[in-house]
Amino acid sequence: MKYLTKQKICAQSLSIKQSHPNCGGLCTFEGIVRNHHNGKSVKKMEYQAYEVMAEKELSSLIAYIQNKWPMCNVDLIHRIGNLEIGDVAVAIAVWAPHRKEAFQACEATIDRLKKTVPIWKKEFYTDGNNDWVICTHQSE
Amino acid sequence: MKYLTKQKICAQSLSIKQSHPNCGGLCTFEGIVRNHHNGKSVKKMEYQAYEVMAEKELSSLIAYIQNKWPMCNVDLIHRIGNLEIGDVAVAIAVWAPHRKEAFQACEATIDRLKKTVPIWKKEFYTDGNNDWVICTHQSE
Amino acid sequence: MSIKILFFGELSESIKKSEITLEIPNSLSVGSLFTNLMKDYQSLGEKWQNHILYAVNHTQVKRDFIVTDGDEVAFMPPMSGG
Amino acid sequence: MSIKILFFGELSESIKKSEITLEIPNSLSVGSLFTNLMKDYQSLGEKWQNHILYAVNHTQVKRDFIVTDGDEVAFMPPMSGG
Repeated sequence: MKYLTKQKICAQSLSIKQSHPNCGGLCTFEGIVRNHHNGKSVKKMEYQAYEVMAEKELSSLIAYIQNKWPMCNVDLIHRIGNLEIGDVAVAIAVWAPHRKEAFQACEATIDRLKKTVPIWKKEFYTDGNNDWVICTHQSE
Repeated sequence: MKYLTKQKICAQSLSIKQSHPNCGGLCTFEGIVRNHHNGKSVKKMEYQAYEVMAEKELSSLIAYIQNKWPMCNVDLIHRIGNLEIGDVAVAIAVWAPHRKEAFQACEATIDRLKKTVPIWKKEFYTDGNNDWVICTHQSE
Repeated sequence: MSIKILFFGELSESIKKSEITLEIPNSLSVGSLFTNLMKDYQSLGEKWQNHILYAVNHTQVKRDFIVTDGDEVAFMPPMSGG
Repeated sequence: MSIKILFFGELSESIKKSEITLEIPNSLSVGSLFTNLMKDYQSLGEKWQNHILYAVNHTQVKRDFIVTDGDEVAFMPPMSGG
């Protein structure tokens, strides 16, 4: 597995692999398991992936973003398995010569990831119930 | 000094101080010394601050952003003194319940910082010359 | 011909299967394959009919895509990663 | 009255001063103070005339802001942090 992992992740672990002396800006995004969703109190999450396809789509996603913002360098990692509140589910890092492109490309990466990468998550609530998240692909 | 430092900085050192269990997104920005500017080859940079006022303006900046995006939590640090290529000059971290606000508030923070915080930088070029950066406040 | 079929997320959980291998006599579309398979799970089939995503050999396809021998077909709820 | 004046960035470097204390007989605006101080540096004064930023006691002010005894005045090139 290259872009998927069952280990704890953070954006910093992407950063330290990279050095881009022509880049003046690094924008990172971490999607973090939060303690509430749609008014329900969340205890933990389970992330499931269609692993082979997800790896392929994550690789395509990076290529897509770097093609659209040719000066950018993109790296990312997505965690699967069981996550607790505060755990990072996805970390994205975008280096760019100028900051505007770094922000744009980083936000586009997470927006597109949510639509194209076959990963599903199930929320476990503090009341003992659980539910698969049905994503409307609004800002969330 | 609270928001200014002469030590090496990174966004991760902001992150680890913070825990926001209601926040699903963390957007960070690092402004990094790059090896070129306006076609010139840069060797190193010197950052000078009007320290007392800069601390006050950085504190006001955080208050301004958190007032405009009330769900966001903002932290930042700005380095002054002598910086090498690849060194982080400024690191900003914004936690938010939803990612859109995290990106917006983080970008607004660096945009406004460049206009309101009394810090100046001087570039030292590989050809031996040096110049104070005159900021046009375009995307850079 | 032999088709491997994968189910994911809520769909997999509902039908209590994550993977089956199917022998089918004729070529058919992934959409028809889904409708046929869901005959035993009518309410579930109706729920997912318009939301299900199809992949063949790790690439997303439309519901009229025709499967061939040895294909790996996946029936996927809308993605919710990130 | 006594006014402390700070210079920053290229401005400080050009006039080779980062801080002076000035005794002035009458109140005057930060803009006039700058013009007076720049008399010995005419080309520099003209270069910065329309770009300089003024702060009094750590708060940015407009060029017509009147200084009073004990104020800390700063003459600042456009900021370039970040």
